[in-house]
Amino acid sequence: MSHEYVPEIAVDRDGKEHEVQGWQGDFYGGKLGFWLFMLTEVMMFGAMFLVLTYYFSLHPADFLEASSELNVLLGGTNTVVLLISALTMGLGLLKMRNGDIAGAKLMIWATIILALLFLGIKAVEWTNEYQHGVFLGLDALQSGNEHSKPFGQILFFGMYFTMTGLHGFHIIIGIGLMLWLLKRINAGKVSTEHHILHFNIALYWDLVHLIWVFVFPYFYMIGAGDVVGGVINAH
Amino acid sequence: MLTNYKTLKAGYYKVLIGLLVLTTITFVQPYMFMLDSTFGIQMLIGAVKAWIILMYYMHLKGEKLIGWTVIFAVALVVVFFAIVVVDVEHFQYKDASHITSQELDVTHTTSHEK
Amino acid sequence: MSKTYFDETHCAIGHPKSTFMQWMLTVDHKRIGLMYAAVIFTFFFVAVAVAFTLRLELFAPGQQFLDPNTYNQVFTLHGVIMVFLFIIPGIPAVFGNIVMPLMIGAKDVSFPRLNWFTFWLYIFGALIALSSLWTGNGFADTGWTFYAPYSLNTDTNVITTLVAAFVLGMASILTGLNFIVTIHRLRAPGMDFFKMPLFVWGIYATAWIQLLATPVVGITLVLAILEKTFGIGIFDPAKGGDPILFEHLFWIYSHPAVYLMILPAFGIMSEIIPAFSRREVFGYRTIALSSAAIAGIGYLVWGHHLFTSGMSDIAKVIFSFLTFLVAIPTGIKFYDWVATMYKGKIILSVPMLWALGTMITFVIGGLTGVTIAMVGPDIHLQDTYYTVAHFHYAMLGGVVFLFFAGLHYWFPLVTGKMYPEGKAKIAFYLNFIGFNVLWFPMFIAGYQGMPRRYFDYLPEFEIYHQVAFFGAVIFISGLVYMFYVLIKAWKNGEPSGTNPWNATTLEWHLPTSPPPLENHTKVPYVDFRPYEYHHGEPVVKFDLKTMKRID
Amino acid sequence: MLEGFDSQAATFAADVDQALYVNLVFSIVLFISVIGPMLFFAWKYRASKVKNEDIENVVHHTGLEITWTVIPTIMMFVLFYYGYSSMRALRTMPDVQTSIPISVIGQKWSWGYTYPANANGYVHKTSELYVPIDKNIILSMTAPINDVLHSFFVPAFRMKEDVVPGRITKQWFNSPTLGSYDIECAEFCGTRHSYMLSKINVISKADYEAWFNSEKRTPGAEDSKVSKGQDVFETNGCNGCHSMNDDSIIVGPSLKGISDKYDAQYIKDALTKPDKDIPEGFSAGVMPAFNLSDEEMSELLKFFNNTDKGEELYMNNGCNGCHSIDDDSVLVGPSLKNISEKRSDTYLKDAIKAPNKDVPEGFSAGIMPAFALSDAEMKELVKYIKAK
Ligand code: HEA
Ligand code: HEA
Ligand code: HEC
Ligand code: CUA
Ligand SMILES: [Cu+2]
Repeated sequence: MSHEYVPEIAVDRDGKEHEVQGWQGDFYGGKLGFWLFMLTEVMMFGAMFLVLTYYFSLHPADFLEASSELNVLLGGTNTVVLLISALTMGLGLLKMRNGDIAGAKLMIWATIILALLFLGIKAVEWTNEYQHGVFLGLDALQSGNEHSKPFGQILFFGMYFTMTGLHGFHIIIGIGLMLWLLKRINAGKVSTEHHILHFNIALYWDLVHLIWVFVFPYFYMIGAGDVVGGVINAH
Repeated sequence: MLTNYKTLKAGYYKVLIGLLVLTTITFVQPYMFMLDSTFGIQMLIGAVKAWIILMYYMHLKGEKLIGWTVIFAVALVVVFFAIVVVDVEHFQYKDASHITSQELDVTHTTSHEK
Repeated sequence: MSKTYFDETHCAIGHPKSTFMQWMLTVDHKRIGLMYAAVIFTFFFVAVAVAFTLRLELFAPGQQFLDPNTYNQVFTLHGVIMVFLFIIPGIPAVFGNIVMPLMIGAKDVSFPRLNWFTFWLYIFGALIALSSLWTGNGFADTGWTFYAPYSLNTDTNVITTLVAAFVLGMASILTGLNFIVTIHRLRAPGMDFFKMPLFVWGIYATAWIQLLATPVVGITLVLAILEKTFGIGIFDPAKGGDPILFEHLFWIYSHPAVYLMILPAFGIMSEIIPAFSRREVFGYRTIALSSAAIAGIGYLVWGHHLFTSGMSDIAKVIFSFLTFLVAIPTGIKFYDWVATMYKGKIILSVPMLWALGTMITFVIGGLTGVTIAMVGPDIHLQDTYYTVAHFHYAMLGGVVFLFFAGLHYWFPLVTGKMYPEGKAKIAFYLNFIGFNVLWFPMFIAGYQGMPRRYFDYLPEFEIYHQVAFFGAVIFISGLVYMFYVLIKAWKNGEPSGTNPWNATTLEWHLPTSPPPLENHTKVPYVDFRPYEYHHGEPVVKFDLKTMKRID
Repeated sequence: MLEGFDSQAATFAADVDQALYVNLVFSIVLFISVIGPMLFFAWKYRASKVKNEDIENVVHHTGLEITWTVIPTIMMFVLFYYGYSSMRALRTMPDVQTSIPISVIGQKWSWGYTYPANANGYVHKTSELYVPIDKNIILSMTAPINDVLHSFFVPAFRMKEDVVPGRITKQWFNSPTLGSYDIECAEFCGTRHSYMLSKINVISKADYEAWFNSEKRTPGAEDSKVSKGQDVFETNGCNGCHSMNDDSIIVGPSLKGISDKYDAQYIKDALTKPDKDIPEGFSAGVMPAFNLSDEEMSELLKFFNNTDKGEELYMNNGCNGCHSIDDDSVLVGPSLKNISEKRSDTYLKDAIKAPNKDVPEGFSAGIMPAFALSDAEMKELVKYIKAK
């Protein structure tokens, strides 16, 4: 912006001075704004979980059946990968605030690599599923042909691909943001004094993690192990 | 510079360990205990993890305004769930309805005396 | 002559020389608001023309000049433009942008560049929506509600329209986000929440709805798009989905959306009534908090659109009950406004006329809303013209009328010119009479069983449609005349001065009219209530150079 | 015609109207309570009358504020009660034992009704409802699974409920007044939404019983001559989209003379897999698929072929005495089953006019008599034979 911000003072009737919150470079404002943005994500995934729960209650057996087909090992590895990436992200921010720019950059790189690892594992998983004929648009997930799975399973897998897909999309965006952040750090635009961008991207990454904290058990764990029988009976 | 860099860093590791422990429980529970209520337990663990992440990684502790906005949003989602669940629970003529029972014929029939 | 926001601006990228580029890249909230106004009213004009073809087609039973499919596309086009392109962005994007920062003494919104981006996102969404008119099999023919499974089966260009609605939703979310942060962070020192003008309260409550309700419809539209592309079957019963779930998700947003429309409009009402009664507003706190209450309860009542959908009966009762709760804070607002006129000095200028006219029309709209909130009657009235008349009374006779009230009220602020009082009054009467002639008969037609979205109808209803047609003609002449008067006044009206209405809120204490680039010369300290009058004169006076109080 | 709208033609219509009436009174009171003072103040305190010194900043009045919160709240509860109780009347299903259950199919763009089997096991299927007076009727409604939402709306009864594919929804009514009442579709369903009309005919109990125990198409007796095929055509809603009388296009192509253009197999396919082969100018996905029973299908084909006449000729001229047409058995002459695959139209005509000219192998000349039929008759007969 062409205009340089000059802090301003408002004077009341008693001549007391009051600092005016500037409309630029407002750290707390930036943080608040970003939190609000994240709330919209919460509502968005919340609505998807609502859809999921709706159909879970209509087709419990199908859901557990379908869930048990997912690969808990790969999904679980990914959970741990994300967990660690949240740590590296947090440490990166800590280092940034502590003035250790190089360390911060290292941590961001580490996060990026973990994120790529996550995507790689996801890709393996999806490929496996594709080879088993379970994928959006394939016969098994279309009703009315001889390969069709039952409704409940179609819905489960449909939501599974939609939600993990959207989550993966968020990871990709996150990687993009981190690369951009590195560029800004190199350009000196993000620094220990001025790190709102880093702060918000770290928040974003935690949100991505947070969503996975629910996505993972909802899809992978509900039908894992011996529960299938147990819950079907309970219903 | 942060004066308490060390303690903050140690804090991050502590949180990580906590989360790892919870994650482990997530993994083993369906194979080991309380098999009748896997879904509930899993979601409960998820909620605890989420709470930890929010409080410590996302620094919500001590944030009054932002904390309230988050609570408001989450409460709203919960209310949406609650009302829709009431509707589903009372879903009328469930047994006769096609979408709730996959045994019924999928194809179009003109004689629908079901 | 000192410089105004027409002469200079900040830009998002660089400092272009050409005036045109300066407008395209501007981040100034007033310019952005003005551009929104231009675009939004253009769309309004289009949608009105479209509405007029509906009325022409309905003039007599049988086919006039549209075929049924075109008719279906036309009312969808009308609904989509009116809702997504006109009335939802409407007041927040125009007056929220132009006036709200002025009212709280801010230099701009918190994220001016985001504001600029949002505007172009809106334009982008609008272009997508319009593009579906000419691509594929033409504009969607589903009605603005996109109910599954019809929207999943029709071969018209529903996907494009859904994408457009999604993009417009994003724009709406970002506007809300920007406003919440602005209101939290940039209020002038001393101005706590209960010293904010009531319009700001309206915008604030609205912003929360934009922020938290819009994502739900956003994801619903995404799911519908995925469903259309991959056939997942989330909403299509042939594939195991439940169409009623779609209705739930759609109305979880779209009901709060109607309060998103009306709350800023109520805000305008709360500005105009005290200013033209020359006295302090009655029950400031209750008006402010009732906005919040309406927004809050408004999240919980969506099911009143599903009373005949096949939803469970118990849910109908719950939703009916919750819906009634909304009427109470709304009623409190109305009584507060009326009480504000008590022992005041009522100046029937044009903005006040519009405001009082709206009282009449919106109360009709609201009370008929209460009729259809009663489950039994709604089972009869749902999807009839009674409902259509209800929501035109609420949206047109409520929101749009107050939008026009605001247009006249802030016209001198934005343009620095004054419009001719007499002509503007004639325009008001034409509008008011035309509107009532147009829509009142529809309550009766609806009660007798005239369903909506009907291309053709039983001959009994002809008389109502014909009366309505003549109402539409009067209404159209009124509207065209109104815009003609305003546009002409902008060109060669009398200069208005900075505070033509003797109003009290901060946007009337600017050094020039139209305002300069960064608004008030200095940020004032606010230790006063927004509508302080004493014997009909504003109490608070500022030295406009230093922004120190001089009263 | 909105017949009987004023007569509250269902038992619960009065409850709904009462709720509306209470609401109207309350609304007028509330309207006046807001607009009355507003107009009064606008006049009383008009600018020309008020001196600035007389303006008073009244900003509070606890009593008033409580009044205008509490009284409307109480009124709200009253209104809620009436809304709720009228809904109870509308939505509490009567005992199935004492009522007639009828299943309703709403589909693009017609209504079809299926009655329970009568004493003879005959199932009435109609395109208008016929119900006895003073009797509880339960409608159990759905739409074909690949159809869209519709809504069964009877203004004279004040009742409405959506018809949802994949779900069953129910309504009931009891009409105390004879008459014929409009049914409209109130949920948007596409091109012919506004033509998706039907009627409820409330008739006397005696008439109803007489009809119900017969196999007559409608209680209006006379028209029982309408063929079964036409019945299939109308109760399945084909007439909502296809014209049989002229070439006009309603939604789908006109089916006038369809059997001259296509053979039976094509028509069967067009019904079961409508999206497979789309005539030019029409789009896929509009026509729903129909699985008709074999009997219904052949009646329908008969109707298209208009082979009733042909059948009559076949029987009256004694063709059936010598030729089987339903199976391959040889009575006297060869079986005529699938004859159209072997023989052309002209061959068949010749074979009827001059049977001894060309005799198929294994049969001798002089057995089959020559028939002198008019051209039109000949055409009908050949059509009938071919259709089999
Ligand atoms: C600006 C938009 C707007 C507003 C403000 C409202 C306000 C209200 N609406 Fe409306 N509504 C719509 C826009 C709006 N509506 C639209 C667009 C649709 C149809 C969408 C579609 O299907 O396409 C619709 C449909 C709609 C339905 C569904 C109808 C159907 O499809 O069957 C219902 C049912 O309950 C309803 C109820 C209400 C109520 C109770 C209010 C209340 O908020 C009204 C409160 C106001 C008052 C009550 C008046 C003032 C108060 C007093 C004078 C005080 C004293 C009064 C009492 C105590 C009663 N609306
Ligand atoms: C803000 C919302 C809004 C507004 C203002 C209007 C305004 C009008 N609407 Fe409607 N309408 C809707 C929102 C709105 N509408 C919605 C959401 C639906 C439901 C769609 C659906 O079913 O999916 C609907 C449906 C709807 C129907 C029902 C269709 C059906 O069910 O078959 C009809 C029928 O007559 C109708 C007519 C009108 C008319 C005559 C006006 C008029 O009142 C408009 C009047 C205005 C004029 C006549 C003015 C002319 C103005 C100018 C010339 C402006 C000049 C401007 C500039 C120079 C900048 N509308
Ligand atoms: C919803 C509207 C609709 C209904 C109901 C409907 N049809 Fe159709 N029909 C169409 C359309 C559109 C086409 C053209 C596209 C196609 O073949 O699917 C068509 C095509 C046909 C054809 C092929 C015509 C040709 O020229 O190729 C036949 C035969 C036919 N329909 C018979 C019927 C019969 C018999 C019924 C009732 C049992 C029926 N239709 C019900 C819309 C309908
Ligand atoms: Cu069927 Cu509208
Ligand atoms: Cu609503």
